[in-house]
Amino acid sequence: MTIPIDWTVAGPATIVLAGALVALLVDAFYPRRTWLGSGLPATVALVAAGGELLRGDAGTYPFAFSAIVLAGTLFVVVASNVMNFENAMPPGEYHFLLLSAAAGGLLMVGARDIVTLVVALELLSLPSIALVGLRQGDRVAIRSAWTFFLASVVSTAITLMGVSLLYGIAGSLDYAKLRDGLADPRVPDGVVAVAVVLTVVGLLFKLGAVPFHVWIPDTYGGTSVMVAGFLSTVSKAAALGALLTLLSVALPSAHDAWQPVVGIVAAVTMTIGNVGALRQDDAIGLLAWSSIAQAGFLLAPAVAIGTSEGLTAPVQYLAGYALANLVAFAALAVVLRLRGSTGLEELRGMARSDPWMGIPLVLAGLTLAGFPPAVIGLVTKYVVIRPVVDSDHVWLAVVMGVNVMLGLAYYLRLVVILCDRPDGDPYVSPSPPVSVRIAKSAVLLGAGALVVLSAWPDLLLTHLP
Amino acid sequence: MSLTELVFLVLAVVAAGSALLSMTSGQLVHSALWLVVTLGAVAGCFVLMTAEFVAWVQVLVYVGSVVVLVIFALMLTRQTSATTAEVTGNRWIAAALGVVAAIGLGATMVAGFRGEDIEGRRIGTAGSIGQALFTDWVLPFEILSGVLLAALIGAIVISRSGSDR
Amino acid sequence: MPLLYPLLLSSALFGIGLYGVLARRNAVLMLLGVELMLNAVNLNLVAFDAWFADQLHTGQVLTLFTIAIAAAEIGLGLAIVLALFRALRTVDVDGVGR
Amino acid sequence: MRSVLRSHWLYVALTAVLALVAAIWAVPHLSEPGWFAYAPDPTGFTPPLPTLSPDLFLFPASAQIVLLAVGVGLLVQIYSTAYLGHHQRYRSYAMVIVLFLVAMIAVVGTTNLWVLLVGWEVMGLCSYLLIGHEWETGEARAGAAKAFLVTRIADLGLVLAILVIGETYGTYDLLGAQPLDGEAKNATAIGLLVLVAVVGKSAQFPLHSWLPDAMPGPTPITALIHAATMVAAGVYLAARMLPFYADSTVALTAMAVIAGITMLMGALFALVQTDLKRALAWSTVSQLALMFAAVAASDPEAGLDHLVAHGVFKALLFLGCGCLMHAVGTSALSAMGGMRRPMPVTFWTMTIGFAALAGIVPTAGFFTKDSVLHALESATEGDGALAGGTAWALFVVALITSLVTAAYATRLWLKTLLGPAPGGLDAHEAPLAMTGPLVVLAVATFAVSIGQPFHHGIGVVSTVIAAAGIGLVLLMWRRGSSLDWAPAPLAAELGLDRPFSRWVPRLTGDVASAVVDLDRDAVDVYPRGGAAAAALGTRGLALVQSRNVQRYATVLAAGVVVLVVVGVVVS
Repeated sequence: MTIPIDWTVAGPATIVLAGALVALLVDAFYPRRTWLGSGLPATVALVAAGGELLRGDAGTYPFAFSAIVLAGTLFVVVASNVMNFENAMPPGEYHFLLLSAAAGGLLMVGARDIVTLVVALELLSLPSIALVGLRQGDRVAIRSAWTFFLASVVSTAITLMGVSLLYGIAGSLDYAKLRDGLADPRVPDGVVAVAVVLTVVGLLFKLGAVPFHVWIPDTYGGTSVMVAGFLSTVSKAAALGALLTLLSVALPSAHDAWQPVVGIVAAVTMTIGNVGALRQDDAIGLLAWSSIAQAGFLLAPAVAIGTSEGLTAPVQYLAGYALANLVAFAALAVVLRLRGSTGLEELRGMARSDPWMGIPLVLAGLTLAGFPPAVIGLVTKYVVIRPVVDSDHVWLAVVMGVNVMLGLAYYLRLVVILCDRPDGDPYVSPSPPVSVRIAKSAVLLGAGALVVLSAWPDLLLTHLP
Repeated sequence: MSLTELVFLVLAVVAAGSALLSMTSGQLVHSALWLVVTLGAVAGCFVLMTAEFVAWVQVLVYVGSVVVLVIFALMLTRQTSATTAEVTGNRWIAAALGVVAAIGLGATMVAGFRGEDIEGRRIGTAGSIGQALFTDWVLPFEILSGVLLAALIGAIVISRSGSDR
Repeated sequence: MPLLYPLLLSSALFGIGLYGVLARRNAVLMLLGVELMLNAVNLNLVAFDAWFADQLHTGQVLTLFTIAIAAAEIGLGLAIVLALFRALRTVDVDGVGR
Repeated sequence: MRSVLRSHWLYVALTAVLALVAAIWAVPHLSEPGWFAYAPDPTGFTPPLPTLSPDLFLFPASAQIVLLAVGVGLLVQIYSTAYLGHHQRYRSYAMVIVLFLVAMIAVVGTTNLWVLLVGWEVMGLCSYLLIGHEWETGEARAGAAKAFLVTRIADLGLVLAILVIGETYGTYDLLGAQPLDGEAKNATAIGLLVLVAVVGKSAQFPLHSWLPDAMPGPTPITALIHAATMVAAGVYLAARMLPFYADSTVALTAMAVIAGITMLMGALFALVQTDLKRALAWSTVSQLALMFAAVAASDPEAGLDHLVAHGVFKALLFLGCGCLMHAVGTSALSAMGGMRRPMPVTFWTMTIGFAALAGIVPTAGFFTKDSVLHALESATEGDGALAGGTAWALFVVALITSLVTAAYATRLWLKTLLGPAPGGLDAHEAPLAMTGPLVVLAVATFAVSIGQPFHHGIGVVSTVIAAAGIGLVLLMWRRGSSLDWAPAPLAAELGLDRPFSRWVPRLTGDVASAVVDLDRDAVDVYPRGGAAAAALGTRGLALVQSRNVQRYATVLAAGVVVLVVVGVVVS
């Protein structure tokens, strides 16, 4: 018996990995090592992978996550142009690592056995760690990389321990056989619970759920803004896709063991993330904590995974969250480049003084808060709360409601600061170089998409599984 | 008790003991060397469970390269100032967590797999593993090559600080 | 041979490794703790594989992958530790936090 | 284009268009028969989200409130052109008023509970922005934040109430969820949750303390928020949802108790204030409690009638207060007096307003207050779900409140408009844009009484009570009393504000900082506690580090242990 390679999964990932290699080689041998020299092949590879993905069965569950991973990476690649002035940032290696991580994300989402999942998880993790510490000679960056690295390898080791126990219980690591093996295990339920919880740990770590969140504020604060954007969206998308597939395909019979754990983790995650964000006075720090809180919202519908809504709700929430978050991070990257700081005081009045960057930020903030006029944020909040209510987890729904309110407090603070009257001399933007314009256009496109989705939420809700 | 069991128990005691020494020793290089003993003993355990190929890989990769790399790193990062203690103030809570983890896992193992026996079939020849690796597990194997390449490039670019750019 | 022998050894190694990660002051030795934890996993995998006499050799194959992953991790980890050392002149985790 | 944008009249025109559209929509509904118990076709209602369709639908009672809101809103907008037109942030102020009105229409006009929630929240946000309009002053910032926090706590009640209604009736549509007679389910739960929501929004005891502190906001806004719209939305919601909990004695009794406490407390506080605006705010709290009493007595129609009448005359009083402030530069009672000659329009219109507040024939305040009192009296006969004793107590408290109300209305009238003018005061009449709305509202104060029911017995009793209150104060005035009473507990507003001003902000701040610190430092408490006290010293300090990877890994490992325990125990 052999396990054939599923090319609908492996195809796009192969293209992305090939693109990564081309980007690296072009950078190594092209005489003038410019940002575009490696960025262009990376873009082409991502678009081609998207085409390959569309040739497959569109509308399936892994398809949605793969599409989000590809689109998110493409956005990051385009917006990363804003870093082209940094001599400490090697473009070839940057694009290579970014695309490798994206390939890892694609494979994680499509994995149908835990061996592939574990290896793909590493293909996502190791390049991400290297990306965090990539800016050469930067102490903060390397320290962030060290934090991220150690937390990551410890959680990997814990996950592998769980995997080995699952193997011992079921005799196989294939999802379908695991499902049968766990349906009527020879071992006590407690043993299954230990195995399942330990296995889920690594994915919860990538998702940034409490108590695996401790690395996030330091890491996001220490790395380049767009890398933080990548970690908070693409990496989370891949982890969420893999987690939901694992729970729904391989572990539904161990439902009793993971459901309360997932519920508690989701509730605590969103609460701690929100409360932490209340005290931040830097926009990046605020988004870092808020991304922890959002991970809680992404995770919460998993308690209702038996229903179809429990599976689709996180995808729809993720799509809205990823778009808004990327817009916010990219706009902040531009702000950081032009003004040298992302402190909240620096942003005061930006919606008036620099509307092309300020208003997308306002939109992103409103979407993340789920506050009209960014209807898409509100709708997706409702979408994730509904399956939780329907599956009789009213306590969790109440916690979610409270957290929507908590979230309003700091997102609206950001919005109010942005819309305030700028104090001092109005900031005059110098005529920005082309690279910044490219990044700005990405931000505006993303903001436009948010507006369109707000006017017509069905566009998102009906086109995702 | 058969000879295999006896040898396994001896190896297990050696592995656990040297692991403990490795994690508590005050001398950094001693720690690395104790780890070699642990890894070698674990390789011996693999052989006793008839997983010969894995045992060889363990010896080659770990003892042959990883530990050498670690010792190099220890030498390179040797600090001029005398370090006060080789363990941090965190050690009591760390010890508590380690004991909880070991006992918890041990209890899980006992609860789940008590009274089972490993038959002595030969399972781990190079041929059969190679067969499995290149027919059933090609995809993860290929992904692994990507992981190694990415880690390599990452390691290079991170360690190449303040050079030509 | 009882299945429990390797499993209990694995539990002990995992606990010791966890202690090492959480307690060692030297960053390189924290990495060694992680290696111990991974070895504990490997013992489990091989033991279960031998117990099942798995036709797909899942356990041993994953063990090989784990060894490779561990090698990749330690390569990247040591690079980070060296860069840290160059930047901060210390590999003391307390010092790194400063 | 810029000059058009800068022009104040653009915003007035915008508001006027909004008001016109609302009027065209609402006026035909006024004469429709029936009230909230309008029985629609029960089929075809599905859970409305995620379409978020507005599902606009007006009942006669809601049509009245829509008209009240847009009418007062338009007058306030006109008034503001003169009052606040030169303020540098006038534009944002005017736009927020428009947004506020739209949100109010959404709350009153929709049958979709989620749209109602959105409107409710937007109103909360707008009131926060408007109260904090002059954010240069710390008072305004604090008042705005307090209003936001307190109403936010209460909003949780509404969210939960909506969820419970959705769970109980299977739809989030008010029409679809209309319980048939005697089939209300989960009545007590829904009733209590609605009560939490409206108590916060309408500043009832014990969440009353934000409303008087919201007074640093511009006076026209105070008129809009504290008379016509936001606080009224609470009463409207309580009345609108009454069918859901009309059977629940517990919920109605709780509402009656709260209303009783609040009406007397607010009236007494209003009696001793030295600041006109703050006195009017407490008076609003007291009057809203009267409306809640009507709802609790199962006669929401009386409550809503009084809501409309009160909206008109209280807006009149607040806007008049603005004219006085315009003239004397402060809202302190001590700075006012002798306004009849210099400010005739303000004087006469405000006199009508105070008369309505005191409940003098033939102002609207008299008729609608009598309706409320009549409703309370009927409730003592055991008509509603209230127990007879509770209803009697409520009725008596309401009568005492009318006495106190008449007294403080007279006192305010005497102190602000009559009496000796303080020295050096050069008062002059406000511009037409400000006095015009006053006249319109004064006329409306009489116009609203047209068609109001008249109850003979109660009418006589209440007139006697009002006359007693007025006479008492007039007598003391004649005797030369300064009318400044300040018994210490009343002046300090019974210290009820303390939990909010001290504990709540501190608690929130502490929790937030504690969580952040937890990740950085708190784990260090264990090693430090474990080490012997002598060894602490320098090493202990060295351990108090942030960004320590090992601490992070420890948190991670400990978290895994906890999760595994949870998983094993639960499964």
